[in-house]
Amino acid sequence: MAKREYAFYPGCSSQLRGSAANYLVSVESMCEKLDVKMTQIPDWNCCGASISYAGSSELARHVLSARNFALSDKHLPGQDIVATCAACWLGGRETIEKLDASSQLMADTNEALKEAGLEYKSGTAIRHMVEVLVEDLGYEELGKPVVKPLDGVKVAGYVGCQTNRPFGIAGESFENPMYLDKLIDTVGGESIAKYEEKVSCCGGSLAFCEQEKAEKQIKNIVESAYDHGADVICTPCPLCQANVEVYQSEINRKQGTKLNMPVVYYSQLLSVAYGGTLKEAGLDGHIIQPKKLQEIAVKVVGRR
Amino acid sequence: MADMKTAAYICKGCGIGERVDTAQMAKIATKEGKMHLVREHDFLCSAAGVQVIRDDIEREGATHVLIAACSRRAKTEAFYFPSIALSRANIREGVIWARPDTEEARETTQEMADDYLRMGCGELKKMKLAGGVQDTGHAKRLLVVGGGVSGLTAAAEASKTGYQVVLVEKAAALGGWAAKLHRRMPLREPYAEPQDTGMAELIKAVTGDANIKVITNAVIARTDGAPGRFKVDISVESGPSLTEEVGAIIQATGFSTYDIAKLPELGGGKSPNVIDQAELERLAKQAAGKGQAIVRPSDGGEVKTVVFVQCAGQRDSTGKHLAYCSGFCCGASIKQAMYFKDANPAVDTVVIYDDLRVPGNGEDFYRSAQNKGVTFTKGRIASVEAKGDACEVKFRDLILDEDATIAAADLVVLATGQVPNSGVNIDIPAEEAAKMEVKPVSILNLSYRQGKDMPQLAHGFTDSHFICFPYETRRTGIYSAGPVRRPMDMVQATEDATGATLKAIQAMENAELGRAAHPRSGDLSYPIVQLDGCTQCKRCTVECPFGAIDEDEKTYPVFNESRCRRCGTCMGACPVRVISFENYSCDTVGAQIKAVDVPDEFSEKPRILVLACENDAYPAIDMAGMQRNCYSAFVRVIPVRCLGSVNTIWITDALSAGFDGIMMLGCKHGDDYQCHFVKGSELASVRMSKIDDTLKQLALETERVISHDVAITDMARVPQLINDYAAKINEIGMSPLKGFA
Amino acid sequence: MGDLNTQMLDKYRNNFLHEVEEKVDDGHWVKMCMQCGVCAGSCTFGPDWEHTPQKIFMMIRAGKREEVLSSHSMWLCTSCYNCMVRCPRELPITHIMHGLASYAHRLGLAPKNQPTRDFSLIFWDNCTKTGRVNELRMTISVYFREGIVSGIKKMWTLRNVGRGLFFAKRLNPLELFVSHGCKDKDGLRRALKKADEIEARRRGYAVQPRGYSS
Amino acid sequence: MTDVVATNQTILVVGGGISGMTAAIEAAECGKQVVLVEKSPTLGGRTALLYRYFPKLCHPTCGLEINLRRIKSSRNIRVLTLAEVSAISGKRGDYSATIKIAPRYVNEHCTACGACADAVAAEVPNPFNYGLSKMKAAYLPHVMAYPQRYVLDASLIGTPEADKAKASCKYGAIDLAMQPETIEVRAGAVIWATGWQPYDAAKIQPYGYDRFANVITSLEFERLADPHGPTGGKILRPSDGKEAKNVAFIQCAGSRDENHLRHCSRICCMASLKQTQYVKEAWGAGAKSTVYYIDIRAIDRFEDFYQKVQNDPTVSFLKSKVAKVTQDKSGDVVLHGVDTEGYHRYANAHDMAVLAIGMQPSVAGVDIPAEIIADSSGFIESSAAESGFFGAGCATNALDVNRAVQSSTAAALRAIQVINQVARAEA
Repeated sequence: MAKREYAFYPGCSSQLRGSAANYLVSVESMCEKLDVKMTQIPDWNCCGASISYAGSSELARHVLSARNFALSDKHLPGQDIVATCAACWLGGRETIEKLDASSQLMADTNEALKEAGLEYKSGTAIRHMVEVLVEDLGYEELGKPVVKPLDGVKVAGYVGCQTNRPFGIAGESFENPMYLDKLIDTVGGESIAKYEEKVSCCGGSLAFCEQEKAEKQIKNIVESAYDHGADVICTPCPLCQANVEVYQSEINRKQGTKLNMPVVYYSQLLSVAYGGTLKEAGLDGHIIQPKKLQEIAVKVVGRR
Repeated sequence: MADMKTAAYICKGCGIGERVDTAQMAKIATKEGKMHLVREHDFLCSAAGVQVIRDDIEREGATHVLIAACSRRAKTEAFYFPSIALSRANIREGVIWARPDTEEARETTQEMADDYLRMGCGELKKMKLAGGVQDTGHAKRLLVVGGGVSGLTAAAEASKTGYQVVLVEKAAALGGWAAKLHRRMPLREPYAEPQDTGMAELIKAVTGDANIKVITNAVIARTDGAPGRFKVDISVESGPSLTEEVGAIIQATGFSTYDIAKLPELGGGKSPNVIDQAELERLAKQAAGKGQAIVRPSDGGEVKTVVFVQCAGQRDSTGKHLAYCSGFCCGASIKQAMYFKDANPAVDTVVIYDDLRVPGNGEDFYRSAQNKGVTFTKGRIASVEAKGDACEVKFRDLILDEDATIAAADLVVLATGQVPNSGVNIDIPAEEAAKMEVKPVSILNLSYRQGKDMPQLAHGFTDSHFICFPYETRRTGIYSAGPVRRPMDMVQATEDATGATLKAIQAMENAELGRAAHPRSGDLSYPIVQLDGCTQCKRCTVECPFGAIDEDEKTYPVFNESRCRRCGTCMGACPVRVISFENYSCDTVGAQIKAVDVPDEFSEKPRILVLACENDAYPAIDMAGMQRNCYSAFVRVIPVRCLGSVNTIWITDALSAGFDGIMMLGCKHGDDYQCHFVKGSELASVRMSKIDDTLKQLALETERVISHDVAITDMARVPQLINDYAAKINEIGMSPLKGFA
Repeated sequence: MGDLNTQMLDKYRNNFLHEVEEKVDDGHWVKMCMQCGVCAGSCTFGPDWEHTPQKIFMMIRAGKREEVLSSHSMWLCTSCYNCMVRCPRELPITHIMHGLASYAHRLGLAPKNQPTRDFSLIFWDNCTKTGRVNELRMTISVYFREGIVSGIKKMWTLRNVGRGLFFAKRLNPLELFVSHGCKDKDGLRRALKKADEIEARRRGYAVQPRGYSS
Repeated sequence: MTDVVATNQTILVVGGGISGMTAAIEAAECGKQVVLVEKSPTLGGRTALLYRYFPKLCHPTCGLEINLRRIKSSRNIRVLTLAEVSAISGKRGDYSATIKIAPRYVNEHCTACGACADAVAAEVPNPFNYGLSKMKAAYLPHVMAYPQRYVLDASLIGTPEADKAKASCKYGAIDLAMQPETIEVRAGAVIWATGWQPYDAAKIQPYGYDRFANVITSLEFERLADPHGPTGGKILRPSDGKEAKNVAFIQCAGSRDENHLRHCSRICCMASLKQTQYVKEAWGAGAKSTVYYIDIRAIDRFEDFYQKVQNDPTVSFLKSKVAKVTQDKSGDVVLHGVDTEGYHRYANAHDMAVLAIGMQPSVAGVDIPAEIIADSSGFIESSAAESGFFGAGCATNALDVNRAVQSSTAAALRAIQVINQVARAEA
């Protein structure tokens, strides 16, 4: 019997061999160490993300989220839903907010859901993995399982947008949220207090369609990390991770820069610090290798 | 008067005892000062010390007391002896704190202390106990001129406070503009909806109040007298005129709307569908009465689009229209747009503004209007042109940065401003006034020598110039309230009228006790004139900043004490020195000047007289001492009520007494004047501009007399000015007049 | 429309504003803007915008229907939500931008080949086919949206990225043939179809043919 | 024991800023008995901490001098400093207020000679400079402080420093054993002139007040310009003491904002216009002020001042709510946003940015008597009918000094009406 149980909504990118597959892996090993049990919502569907607005309608997007909620209620009653993807979490939060605010929208949503033989009753809570860590467990408890403190690893905590705005993590500010830095410090790493690009946007899904514009953003995000002597950038968002890591080579190609800044998830930091292997920490899932972390991961520590 | 018994007390506390020889000072007080009683004390402001003084007053019958201790600004509560004449010699802030505690400074510091003691003794012997004006008026009724929301409020509040009121209204009905409104802006949370004006209730309350005598269709034919004893002739249209005795007056004569015919470029006077806010209120009221929607004036057609033009003929820097902002119009247009939206959301209402000015909770009213679908456009109007029954509004859209047109507005509402009904501008010379095409009609018809109406401050408003003292007009006992004194909305007018009512009541109470009003509140001294010496030169009557002095048929000055603010400008103006106050006169100051021990020309110890305004300059010098900003030991400072009270005789006295230089330190004058008596420092500067001739006659350098504007914050600058001047005097050398006195 | 006179007459009339209020998600917020411009300064791709959000709101009030709906601007929203959290009037600006874009597309007024629009459609189509996103297919269809040639070019330039992801086990060639997906994808598609009908009913416009509504 | 003679014909005025002082003085000069309660050690309130007033650019202490003289010469006003109303009971015409008086550790024997300050070495942050400087822990709040009596900071008590202070006083004015006392004061009417406080600038996150030293509030800027301020009146920026010649003024910092204060604070536009003139006064033609605004609310005759400043070549205006502030390596603050007149994006570097900080009532968050009705911003909107409570000045609304004084004068009359009713009833 695990200490804590949650209904898990991994989202599309975290699926096997998805662009954030290593995120999932690291989250799983991290949760294991923290004695947190995550049960995937059976037959969950895509949240629609923020980008689907042209083809869809507001209602259709609510229907997508509501279906997941309904399934969660049905199969994992009473459990908070945990999302690891910023967009999934945000979309879910918005659906809950809007439906609670409008009985009309709620009725319409359920009228549609009926077609799938489901019903959504309000009262669902959807949380981001980070909320579970800092609110339910707390930094102190997160520090306990650390067996390999990330000594001498300088980490730029890149929060980005959607875990930060418009909802954000309770008690954090939009302009200067501290939770990533606190997480980094908790596992013995060195956070960068004055990381200017902490909350700027990487271009999000527009990296696909407005690549040049996104690359401008990404360049700043990476260069600012270099300016502060970071070894690695750490983020809570799969899209941020993918964009900032993947496009560095493109930027180098076009602009002759030599960007080579690894980008990892907070869950990977924790996983490594908790003694996770390369594989467990998903450190084998990078285009730009986070060497310092990998070294720590392979390092054998004596029993304590 | 009863024979004088003088007593001098020298405090040794706060280091005075260590820094100067108080025993020597005591000797001087007895020998030179001729004080009947002289005492030193270690801690004079202590209960014990004060008791010593009290005992001397009671047992020894001391009538005149000199306290040589700290500044007159300190320990005022401890040294409170209302039954005697009191003088303070400033030994602490003015001497030991203003001087370095060094051996070489010791001698000059002692001389400073000795002189201040001499000066105190000199002044004291010339002082009388101010008794307060006898038999000034006792009228406790309040005259309110104007029956709009301001006037009605003033009347109602005065009555609530227990005072009788005479309310005079020019029109046949009470209520003014406010009563003509359909609705008013909201007063309360959630500040979202226009609300009833409440004027009907207010009018009912006033007309039904036994304490309030309402006279409509009436104007003021003549106002005579002073606070506590105004005699007011009221001429009533088709009726016998009557005379009322009142103690104070509130002028709440409100405003007129700016004539839209002066705004042809905005369609003013060109189309019945271009109207001002007042006209829209009338239409709205009329429509509501019929239970109909507001229709297009030209043809009674349906109104589909309304454009509100803000700042019409206002905030105009060209000088063609009103330069100021009337403040209420943004809120009013918002309210009026709601008239349409509330009746029919389909009506388009566009407010074209430059800066939308809805302070405080007005922001919520703005939000509410947006929520109702009123749209706001930041733009600058180019023209409004009638095209048949529709109006074409051309403007620059400042956000979209392009010229734009509203092709067919059914109604265009011009937010024109408030023009104060302030009567005659007494500062315009008669001959110029005669040339004006519209001759303003006086409102108060004051019999004052200085003009029929209240002095105007700017743009015709009779506002106070003071930020801290918004009610302090230049006509004691007459207060203006509401839009006549500053553009304002109903809420502010109500608040303003209530405040003005207090000031009026205060003026009546002061008058009865013969007490001065602000800024010398409670002062019981008043100007006394020796008419036998008077040359009828009229300087006092011309120069009095408060119009307190009239002239009789022989052009002798007639003082109206309860109009007087005790600044002493008349005293300063008088060439024959026949005007004085019991405790402040040419003699009290002259005696101080003469008391100073002026060393001979070989001593290398010049003497500089500083005449410092007690309101700003003297406190600045005082605080310089508190901060130990030292200055030359050669100065002798005499506080004056206002530079306006400085009589040139003091200058000549000082010069002939062998003073080497004279500094006059007073408040800033000009547009942003800071003189608490409005004109005092200005008049002083005019007088001093003439002093040069006198100096030349005496074969003296013009630098021997200088003046500076000083602010109360100049505690670092004033010592600098003094030291620089001391250096200057050193340069030009000692006065050749030494030793002749 | 098109008739210049009616257009002239509509200037600064609230017709378009009313239209937006009725038809656009969160459109009823547009009237609350006070033109402070904080959104304009907060936008990630702001420098690339022809019209800032606050300006678009002003254009709506000014009745500039064509200009607004054919604007590229809304399509540059990265959903960073900066504007939304800073707006002193709490306008859900991000949602309004999405709503306007969606509405423009629905009316066929959105710019042709608007990249974000195309991507958005591809994404929706992709994720609603099986209920989950097929990243590989989606990417490919994005790159090939302007035809084979440009598609191949793009693929070629990005080949290293692809290879990298492949070796990082974050890209699965098999996805070309087998997709992740919901078991009950039909139920989901029925629900979405229904949602479209309701939406159309509420907003009073025609249901448009979609992949899943066949 | 502080003895206060008060009856149900006394007017209790809570707050000794310009509003409270005005209400007290005006009532007293109508012959009424007044008890004036101020929680700090001196009268004067916020205006005493302003360098100049708009639109005349005259000095607030000038009016303060007159008001203090009126108080000193009036026998009808009893002033209690370091005092707060902790409870109040009763009804219109007959209230009883419980007043807590904090120890000053200096009694009425004090002559303000300053010996204790000379004797004490310990320093504390100077609240009268908003903590921008330090002052001796035995202090006279400021040179115009009234009562003109020193204060010992509570932190001194029990330390050898306190004994030094005591030893230094020849007049037995220092009483280290002084305890907090509670007194009951009767009153027929109560005027709440509790004033305002600046909105917490750190909450306006995009402007980085809590992150960048060179982002300050308009109140702090007043102190920088004031000769008695922390820099002796030199406009130097906090981070490195560099001369701040290029200053940005950010309007609506907290005001007109659903995320912060819903209301418009009214004074901020004029305050910034005024402060541009401080910059000019300091640096002449070399000065550069930029005002970032939404609407310039220079109401009524203030428009004259606005036009004057508009014609000042050292001042420019930008219609834009600044989106965010960053700091560059040189320590300059960089303002990011869009000029909404037309469409001009900017990233402007300035030596310093001044937040025209919003006004909120001091009572915000504090329990106020149920008789008082406050609006959503916490301003006193009105009192229940048949109440003897009256709001005055900025406790009732965001007001400039002039309007605050009008409001207080009106409040004084309303209080007098109650007193006169009581008097008539008892006559």
